Amino acid sequence: MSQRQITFEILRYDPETETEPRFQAYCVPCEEEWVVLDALNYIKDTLDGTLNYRWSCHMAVCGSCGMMINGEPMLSCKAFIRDLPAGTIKVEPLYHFPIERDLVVVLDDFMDKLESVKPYVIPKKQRPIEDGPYKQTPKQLHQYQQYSMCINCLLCYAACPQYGLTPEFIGPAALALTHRYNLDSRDKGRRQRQEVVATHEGVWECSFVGACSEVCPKDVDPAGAIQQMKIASTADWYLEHLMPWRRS
Amino acid sequence: MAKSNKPIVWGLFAAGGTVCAFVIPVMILITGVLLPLGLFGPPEASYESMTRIVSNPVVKIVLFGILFLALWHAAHRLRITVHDFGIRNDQLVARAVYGFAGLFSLIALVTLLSF
Amino acid sequence: MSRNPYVREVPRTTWYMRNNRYIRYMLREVSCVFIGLYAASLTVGLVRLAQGDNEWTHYLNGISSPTGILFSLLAFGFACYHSITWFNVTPRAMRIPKGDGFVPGPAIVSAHYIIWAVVSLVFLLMMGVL
Amino acid sequence: METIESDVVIVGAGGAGLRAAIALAEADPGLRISLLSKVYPMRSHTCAAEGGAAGVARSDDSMDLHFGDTVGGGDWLCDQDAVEFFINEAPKELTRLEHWGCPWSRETDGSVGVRPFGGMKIKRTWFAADKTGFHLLHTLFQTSLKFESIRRFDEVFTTDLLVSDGRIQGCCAVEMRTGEMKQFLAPAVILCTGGAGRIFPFTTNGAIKTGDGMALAYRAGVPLKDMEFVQYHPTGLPATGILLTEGCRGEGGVLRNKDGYRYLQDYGMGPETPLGEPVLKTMELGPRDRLSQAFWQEQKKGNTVPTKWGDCVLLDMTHLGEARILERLPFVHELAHAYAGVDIVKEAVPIRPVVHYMMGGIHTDINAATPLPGLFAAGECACVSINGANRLGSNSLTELLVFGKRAAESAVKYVRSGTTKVDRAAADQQANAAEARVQALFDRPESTETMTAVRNEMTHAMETGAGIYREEAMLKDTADALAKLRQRQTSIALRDKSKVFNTEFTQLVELGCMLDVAQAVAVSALARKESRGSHQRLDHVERDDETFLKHSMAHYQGEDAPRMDYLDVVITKSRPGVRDYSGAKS
Ligand SMILES: Cc1cc2nc3c(=O)[nH]c(=O)nc-3n(C[C@H](O)[C@H](O)[C@H](O)COP(=O)(O)OP(=O)(O)OC[C@H]3O[C@@H](n4cnc5c(N)ncnc54)[C@H](O)[C@@H]3O)c2cc1C
Ligand code: SF4
Ligand code: F3S
Ligand code: FES
Repeated sequence: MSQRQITFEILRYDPETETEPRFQAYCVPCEEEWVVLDALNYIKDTLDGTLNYRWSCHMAVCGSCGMMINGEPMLSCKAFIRDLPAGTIKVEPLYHFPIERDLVVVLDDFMDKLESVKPYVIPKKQRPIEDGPYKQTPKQLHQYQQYSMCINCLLCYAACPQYGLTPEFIGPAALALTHRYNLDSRDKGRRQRQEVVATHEGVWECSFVGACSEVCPKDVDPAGAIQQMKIASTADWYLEHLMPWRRS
Repeated sequence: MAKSNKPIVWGLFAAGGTVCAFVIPVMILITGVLLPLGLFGPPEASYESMTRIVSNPVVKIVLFGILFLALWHAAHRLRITVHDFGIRNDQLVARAVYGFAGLFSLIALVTLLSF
Repeated sequence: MSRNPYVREVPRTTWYMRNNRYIRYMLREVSCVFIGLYAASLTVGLVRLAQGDNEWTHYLNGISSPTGILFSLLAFGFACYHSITWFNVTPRAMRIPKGDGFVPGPAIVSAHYIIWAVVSLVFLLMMGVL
Repeated sequence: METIESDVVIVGAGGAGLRAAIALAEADPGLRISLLSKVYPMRSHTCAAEGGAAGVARSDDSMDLHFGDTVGGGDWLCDQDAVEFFINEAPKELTRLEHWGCPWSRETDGSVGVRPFGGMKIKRTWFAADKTGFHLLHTLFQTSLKFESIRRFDEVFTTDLLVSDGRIQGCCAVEMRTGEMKQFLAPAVILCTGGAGRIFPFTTNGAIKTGDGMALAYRAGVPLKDMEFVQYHPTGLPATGILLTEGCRGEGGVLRNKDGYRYLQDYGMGPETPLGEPVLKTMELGPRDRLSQAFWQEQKKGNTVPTKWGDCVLLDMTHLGEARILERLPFVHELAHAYAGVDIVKEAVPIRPVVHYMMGGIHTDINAATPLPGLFAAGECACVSINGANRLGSNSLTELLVFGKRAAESAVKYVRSGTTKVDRAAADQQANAAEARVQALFDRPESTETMTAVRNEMTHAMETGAGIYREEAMLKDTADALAKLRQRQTSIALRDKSKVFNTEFTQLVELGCMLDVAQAVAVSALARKESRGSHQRLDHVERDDETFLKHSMAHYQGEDAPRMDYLDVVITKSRPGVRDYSGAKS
């Protein structure tokens, strides 16, 4: 017998008819190798077509299916039911984001923040195509590679208490991405990004809780990126204020 | 958004955190546990030895460094912690904790110089 | 428009009760109270020492009282917790280049533990304990 | 209904759509660009591509070789003028992406690394570890944020194209968060909506790949081209359809049957190559269609491994060693571990062919233009055709860059030609009709018909009749079943009546699209009485260049099955020859 009956308690919210979310329970016959997303699809297909959630790739790369599973932010397509403690499984939309409907949250805030950190190569000067690719050694690639793995799943935002308490905080993923471009040998845009990063709402709102890195499904380690940026920003500050002549 | 001035205090916080991590546990062990347990003998004897130790210029410098960084580290972290506990009057808190750290650093400095 | 996004407020003063991870974080942060109080008490000790024999004896009696010892033991525990949490994250805040990559995290962490042990020994030796 | 006027509307913000948007913004900062996508751009399925993107990079390679591999791989059904254009642009596009920050894997001297890929004679696949599509998509998306003129409409679901006067006038789309219809007016529309793998039960394609754009164009009178050519990828995980990249075999992984025997040598792809020394274009590095067909033959012979999710063969990478696997195939390592419970360092992993890619799509010419003035298409939803009867792995990521940009250039030219004023009254009328149709979906009377039943029957019909091997009777059954399912679909009632983020509604629209596309596939396959590339007929086993060296064109006929006609293939320099993957020097 590889099938198990498991109860899922899912937070539901329909803004058209309800004023606040409520839990609804579903009993699902789960296969041994299922992830939570499979169970949600089972519910949607056979029990209740009105349940709404985002998903697409089912392989932990599109970043759509983040949700709170037993209170932990997880990708539901990577959350194996067999790895969860026996008993009822509680599914909620990601913390710290407004609920649009059921398990779907509003992402506007993150999208604005992502844009604000200028996450693209800002070269010293435009390189013509005829000059071919830049040279970038494996060593230079490794400098930023880890921070380029972010799938924007926002589990880190749901885990970061400082983002929950201070929504103005730019937050882990956007900052990790900033760091990624700052460290790229092709990029010369760090000074521009510092205008956003070196503010109170930037790296300084982070108190190194580290929850972001613990929940990150792609080992991006935003917490590490932010600490590195704090160190660099501190060095900047001392250079600017103690050796003003060094400012260009 | 203006750039933050946090780097001044944060730099000292980070340095303090590192120094504390290496030395504070053993110092507590020595001065908080072993000393009261009579490491240097009865109070009179310990007075003698302590005065001798503290008069050493190297010890003075090291001790002041540790105290200053520990106080600063603690002050800054406390500022954040108070915030984490939901007290949002950051400016007031900052003045209080940094003031406390500054005051005790000053006392330590003056006292150490007197030996 | 039929939208009405529902905002779940984060409880400002009790949020850390939601999750063990947050409680561990708060414990780490609270270590500063003990480190700060210890540093302050040591400063007071210096002042007492400077004031003379009598005052020093008073101070010594104070820290030798059960409350004094209890505080020291607590502070010792928190200070160690601070050290451990601090060392464990250093490789992430400071990456040391090596070859095409970086010195592996566990190596840096172990190095910190070794230095910690050495520093502690040196302190004890200088106090003439060993 | 809100009306948004722009100069160009792009539907789809995957690789192709984002590339088009950037090209438009660069061409003229004054252009008003609307970029619509039913998911946030970085969720687009381009992110799932693992292996890499082809483009001539090394001095021992040449445009001619890439041309030969592509045309031969496509079994001569490619339009050779388009292939030539594509191949010349490919290195430039990949370089451009490098300048935008794509983290291409590197050689020690800092130049871009290339890896071997199935059906390619020379290493020419640029890769970013085994997350190429992910990096490509995020690089494009992040770069697009630089341009203020790109106005994004995320989670806005396009339901209709607006056509009047024989020209495109824009499109209608439902904003998912409000459920409200919006009218997007523009003289030019570029469709970049991706593939339709979801019409099959086992697929590497994400939930969003439902052929929407294909169906929209098709219903608007644009023919769907070469729809019978559906690519199976030989190495998918059985339970989930998750793909293990061709890079596995490029790095030296081998396929074994239940006896541990490397069976490909029995199907014209031998002789066996030594372990760990893959030879290009032979054995495991043969093309996908051949490998998937060999699986089918082995299955018939009873040489496959039975698993809970059907028959499998084994992909063995154990001889590569842990270090190489972790360096070159970290994602595969992770996926196999998580979803199949197999550590590929130590064990062979069970795999089976899974539907992967649609060679066919919206008929476009070499300029990415459809026959409908003002409508352009690029990426997987389009058929230019450079992929012919079988796409070579790693050509499609490059394709969406090259033709995404091309579509943008053509659109700009078209918009500037000045003969393109939008007919407001006609557009309004159509938009209102579209809105009414959406409302009608909500107002349908209750019925016992369910979306799940119709969807499952559709995928089942496709798998049985239009799978790896096909024959007349089975295809007929499939086509009949689809005709019925299209009918049944019209009686499915929505249970969810809410306007806000109603995915039952979007799924219903998607189901309608999938059924139309599936029918085009089945009917096209029925009509092509030959075997070519990925289209293999048990009743017509030979390639027939006399009759079928032609593109099939399926024309929408409302409720009836599509009408088929044919279009000549453009041949410039390579006459149809024999596809040889025996390892012999050609
Ligand atoms: C697992 C996997 C691995 C692959 N590996 C490789 C590889 O190694 N090399 C290679 O060359 N190719 C590979 N491919 C193929 C290649 O990735 C795809 O063909 C390509 O990414 C398609 O890109 P696209 O831009 O056309 O579509 P997509 O990236 O699928 O984007 C489609 C866009 O259209 C939007 N859209 C769709 N319908 C609507 C609608 N109704 N309204 C609004 N918006 C809509 C979607 O939101 C999305 O933004 C792989 C494919 C898969 C599935
Ligand atoms: S940093 Fe990690 S957790 Fe955060 S969005 Fe990126 S991938 Fe997700
Ligand atoms: S959890 Fe939050 S506080 Fe910093 S280390 Fe991560 S961003
Ligand atoms: S469905 Fe794509 S990350 Fe889970």
